[in-house]
Amino acid sequence: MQHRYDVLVIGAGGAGLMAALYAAKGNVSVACISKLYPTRSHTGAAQGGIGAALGNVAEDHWEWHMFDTVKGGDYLTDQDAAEVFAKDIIDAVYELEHMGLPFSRTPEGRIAQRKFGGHTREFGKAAVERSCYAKDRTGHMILQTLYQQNVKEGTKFFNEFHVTDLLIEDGRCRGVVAYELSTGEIHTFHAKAVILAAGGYGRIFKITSNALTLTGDLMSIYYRKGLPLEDMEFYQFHPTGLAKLGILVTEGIRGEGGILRNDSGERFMERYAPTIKDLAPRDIVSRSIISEIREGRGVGRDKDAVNIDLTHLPREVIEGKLAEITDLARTYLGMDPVKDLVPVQPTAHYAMGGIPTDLNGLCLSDGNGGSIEGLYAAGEQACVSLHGANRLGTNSLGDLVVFGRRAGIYAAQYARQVEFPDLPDDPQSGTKDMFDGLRNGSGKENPALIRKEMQESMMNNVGIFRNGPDMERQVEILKELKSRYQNVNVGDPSLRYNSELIEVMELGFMLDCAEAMTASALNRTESRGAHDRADYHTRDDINWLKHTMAYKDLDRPGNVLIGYKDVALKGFTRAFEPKARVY
Amino acid sequence: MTQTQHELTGIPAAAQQGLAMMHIKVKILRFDPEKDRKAHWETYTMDAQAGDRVLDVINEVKWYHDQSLTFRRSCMHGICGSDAMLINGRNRLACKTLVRDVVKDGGTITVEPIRGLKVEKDLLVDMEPFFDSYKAIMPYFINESPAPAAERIQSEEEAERMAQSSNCILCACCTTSCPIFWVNGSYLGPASIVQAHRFIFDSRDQATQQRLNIMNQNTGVWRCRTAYNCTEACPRDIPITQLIEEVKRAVMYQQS
Amino acid sequence: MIRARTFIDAKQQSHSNAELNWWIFMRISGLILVFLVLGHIYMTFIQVSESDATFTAVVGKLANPAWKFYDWLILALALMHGTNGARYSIEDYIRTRPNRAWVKGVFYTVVALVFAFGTIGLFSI
Amino acid sequence: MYKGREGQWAFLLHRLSGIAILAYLLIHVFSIGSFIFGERFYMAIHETYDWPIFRIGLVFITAGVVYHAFNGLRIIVMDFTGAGVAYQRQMWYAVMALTVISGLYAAWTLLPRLLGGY
Ligand SMILES: Cc1cc2nc3c(=O)[nH]c(=O)nc-3n(C[C@H](O)[C@H](O)[C@H](O)COP(=O)(O)OP(=O)(O)OC[C@H]3O[C@@H](n4cnc5c(N)ncnc54)[C@H](O)[C@@H]3O)c2cc1C
Ligand code: HEM
Ligand code: SF4
Ligand code: F3S
Ligand code: FES
Repeated sequence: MQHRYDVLVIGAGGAGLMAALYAAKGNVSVACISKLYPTRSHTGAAQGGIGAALGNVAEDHWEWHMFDTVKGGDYLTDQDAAEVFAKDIIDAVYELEHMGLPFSRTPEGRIAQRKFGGHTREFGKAAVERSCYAKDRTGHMILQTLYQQNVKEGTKFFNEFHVTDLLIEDGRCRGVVAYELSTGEIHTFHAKAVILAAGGYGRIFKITSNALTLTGDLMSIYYRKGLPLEDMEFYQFHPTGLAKLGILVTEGIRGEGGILRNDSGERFMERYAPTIKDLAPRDIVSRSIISEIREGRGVGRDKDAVNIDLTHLPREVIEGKLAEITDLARTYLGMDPVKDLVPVQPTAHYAMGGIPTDLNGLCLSDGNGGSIEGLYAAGEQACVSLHGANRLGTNSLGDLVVFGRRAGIYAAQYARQVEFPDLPDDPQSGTKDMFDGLRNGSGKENPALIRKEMQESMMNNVGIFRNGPDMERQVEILKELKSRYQNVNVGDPSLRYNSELIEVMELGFMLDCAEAMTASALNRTESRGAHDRADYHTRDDINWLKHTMAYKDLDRPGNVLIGYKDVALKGFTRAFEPKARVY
Repeated sequence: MTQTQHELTGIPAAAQQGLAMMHIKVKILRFDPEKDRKAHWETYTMDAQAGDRVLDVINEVKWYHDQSLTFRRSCMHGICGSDAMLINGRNRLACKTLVRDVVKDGGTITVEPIRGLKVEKDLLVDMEPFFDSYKAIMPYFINESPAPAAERIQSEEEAERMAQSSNCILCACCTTSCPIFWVNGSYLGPASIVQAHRFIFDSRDQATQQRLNIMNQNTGVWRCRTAYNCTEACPRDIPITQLIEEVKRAVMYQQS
Repeated sequence: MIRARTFIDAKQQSHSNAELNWWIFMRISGLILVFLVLGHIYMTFIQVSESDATFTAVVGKLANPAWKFYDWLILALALMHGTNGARYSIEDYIRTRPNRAWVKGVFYTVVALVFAFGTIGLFSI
Repeated sequence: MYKGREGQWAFLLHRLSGIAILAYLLIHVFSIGSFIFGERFYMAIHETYDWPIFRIGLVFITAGVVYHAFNGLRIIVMDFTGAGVAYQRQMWYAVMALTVISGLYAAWTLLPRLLGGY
């Protein structure tokens, strides 16, 4: 079946919904394709808040926010993006409020704000209340509110449609191909402009806060076309996931005063970040926790976790502002944060890297300014690069609304100016070939085992602490897994609701993301932000103050080509010199 | 109904908190529209850890035994609302239900699709009617007066008024546990009423009147017979029946 | 205002307070019926022991206009209350419009006949 | 069967008892009213009520009325007071206790009739 829309949005998380809303305001026909019902998107899992310098609780300025973002990203952040972001987000948050988002309030009735890791006043002097929140379910409220607004605007949704291919020819995007879960039918969507907002790929790791559906589909599809993925080596491990489960314990818990303690009850963050202690950025806290564990000061049966201590906080705070996480601890661990210490360990959380874009969301085809006409990206799956080498908490939700909005506006603007491009001759051939390939292998390999091996090996070899030999081994492991994947068994022959075919396809996408990540990480011989190498333990601004662009080598499968892109070291009005990053 | 038994062996259960291992049976109501005319039970025997989620167990069946088993899931921690199922006779989210809470060592977990919506395949049902009734209550903020430059002011108490209703994840556990909804899908259902409550009691919203009109119908709040199944099923602990009663009273006071 | 196509029924009734009024009526009539019905049972079961429902006993009691009114009130309220209650069930369990229409038709006719019969009976003594 | 708790059974019993009472009322009006056709006809109808099934039925109807009446009050309390919802379970157990007691009482007073004739 064939459909035709001026603007197509892929993904219905925060970024996709925001893009769809703003594209629709541009007087073009818009449709949103999502493999999940929109309210199931993982934006709903975000807890802590959305950072904006509103100054409702304490004095704050966008310049401070910009500085924190750049410093938090270990100076790999593009400063023009950071400046646009820090200014725009203030309006964007008010706009969310005008859409009805039920923010928590200050006693004066304004949007409530709290402290969050890495957010400071006066360029690093002390922690500041910048995170606007709706209890500890900010993402849930954003997702619901944006979906509600789309219902209001009458946005056309194609739910449970899995995008399987992007139609790009001669540097111009012409539409997408999608597989409809309920019928097994393949649809061609013809479009003037396409906005990608399909979220992250945390499921390549064993312990992750990400949903089972976050499998990097669109990144991989982009990458398979020989187009670059930027900064894939930078993957954030959130310091506090519930032990063994990986379910996120929001940073807001530390913002409200929660304290990390090791086996002897010591507040160990005092040693690693004397100024802001438990509120240090995530990469630093994660590494500190892992160091404690490695040095034998962990808690739990396997001594592979540390405790988070809330017991000194008033019960109203724990059950009110932190209701969500209290519920999670009670449900999954049978522990009550009011009186028990909760064991946590770092969990794979957020992809700083992804599809490279410019400030308007336009997708880049190389590191020298080339782009794909009519193709935009936003959200976790895109890399503007706002987050550089390490994302600050609350900046992702901000990224979704600021750059989701921009992508929507510019895509609509573009679509108004151009005619529909021609579709390629046989638009569905790529998808059909992929499905035939999956179904026609020898069928010996169980996809679940391949996935499990990938997740475990990625966790061990390309996790929080990295080194050359481990990653070299991982390159080989991935090659082997990929060749086994050629013979994967799709155990469900049916046409309708074939969830197995989807899972197998997603596994293929994840293997590509893992491949790009491992190659990029192996290539970067320094430690910066979330990328920490035992064999190159310092930051090297002379050689490495640049973005990695990883290309799939289309001629030699399994091989990755690496290019680079400059870092924007200046914003439009402000610029921050790279400095050592201490807190 | 036909019954089939399967033995799953040698497969490691999803590792969790190091709680005791249990030997359990999982009995799943299967239905394949391309093969079956009627649903049938299949039973799988396996080892699981006490702290495993029921969703881990179902995943185990799918990944290592029968790949055709079909159900929805995503977040794995009770926030996305995908995996409402009828587990041991009650509606729950499979990812928020621990094995040890529903079964003893050697016992059986039964898993069926939620009721009142058409079963498409195995545990997956057609959610369209559910979202149709969601859309019928105008589930969006309406305030036509020009927005101020900053936020609209709202007191802490007024914000707290929405704390429960806005917590809903649209999982349908409630609506599909309601005895009225089972027999008649024209009832908007508790989930939609909770959503309406979210806006009716938002001090900033201006469409209270219209929403109360929608609620003031045969298909709205008056259809609720206070059976409390919804309240008991809600994984987000929303006191749904209480909210429905508040809406009933709001309609009454507004009309009188 | 109502977008979803599955709610044609709802749309037609969206500007009427009928359901609200019935809802209130069920509660008020229920409150009154508690006294009337329990009183009735109390008197027939407990005060008048055993052989109560004989012809003469009934006719004798109903000769008193106060009892006439008392019984008629029970009759009227209980029938209205019960009929509306039964309508709830009909609307829940009978889903197609035509079926619902004829079941309701037959049911209301029976109730009306019984009500007329009971009223005539009461006042013909 | 869905494993609902008190509320579900309260609803189900309320509906069943309501319909049963209505059915009883319709028959009751007809049979009492039938005296206008004369004593013979009236007594003829009432003799059929001597069948054990009707007598046992009477016990259930009594219990049903008591249940419906008090559960009706429970519903009214829930509908019109904010706190009613919180105590619905306790209230239902009270309703059930009253129902069982009145059912037993009815059975006891009706016992002679149940055992045979007037
Ligand atoms: C547990 C948790 C807590 C977090 N807390 C915070 C926080 O407090 N503050 C903060 O700023 N950030 C937080 N984050 C990060 C932030 O929530 C995410 O980065 C962000 O929500 C991603 O949004 P998105 O719109 O890009 O993607 P998602 O919300 O993940 O949505 C992806 C969408 O793409 C669709 N999709 C995917 N693949 C396909 C395909 N092949 N075809 C069609 N559709 C597809 C999906 O259906 C979905 O609708 C948190 C993240 C997690 C996991
Ligand atoms: C004795 C005092 C009575 C009280 C306090 C009472 C109360 C109520 C109430 C409050 C309801 C509404 C239930 C709801 O909306 O969930 C109701 C329903 C009903 N009543 Fe009564 N009632 C009484 C007597 C009767 C009698 C005598 C009859 C029969 C003639 C009857 C038949 C019904 C029926 C059929 C329903 C509908 C049940 C349903 O759909 O859930 N009631 N009653
Ligand atoms: S009210 Fe509760 S049970 Fe109902 S849809 Fe919302 S979260 Fe699910
Ligand atoms: S189960 Fe149904 S009847 Fe009312 S209280 Fe809940 S909606
Ligand atoms: S998988 Fe998301 S709620 Fe269960």
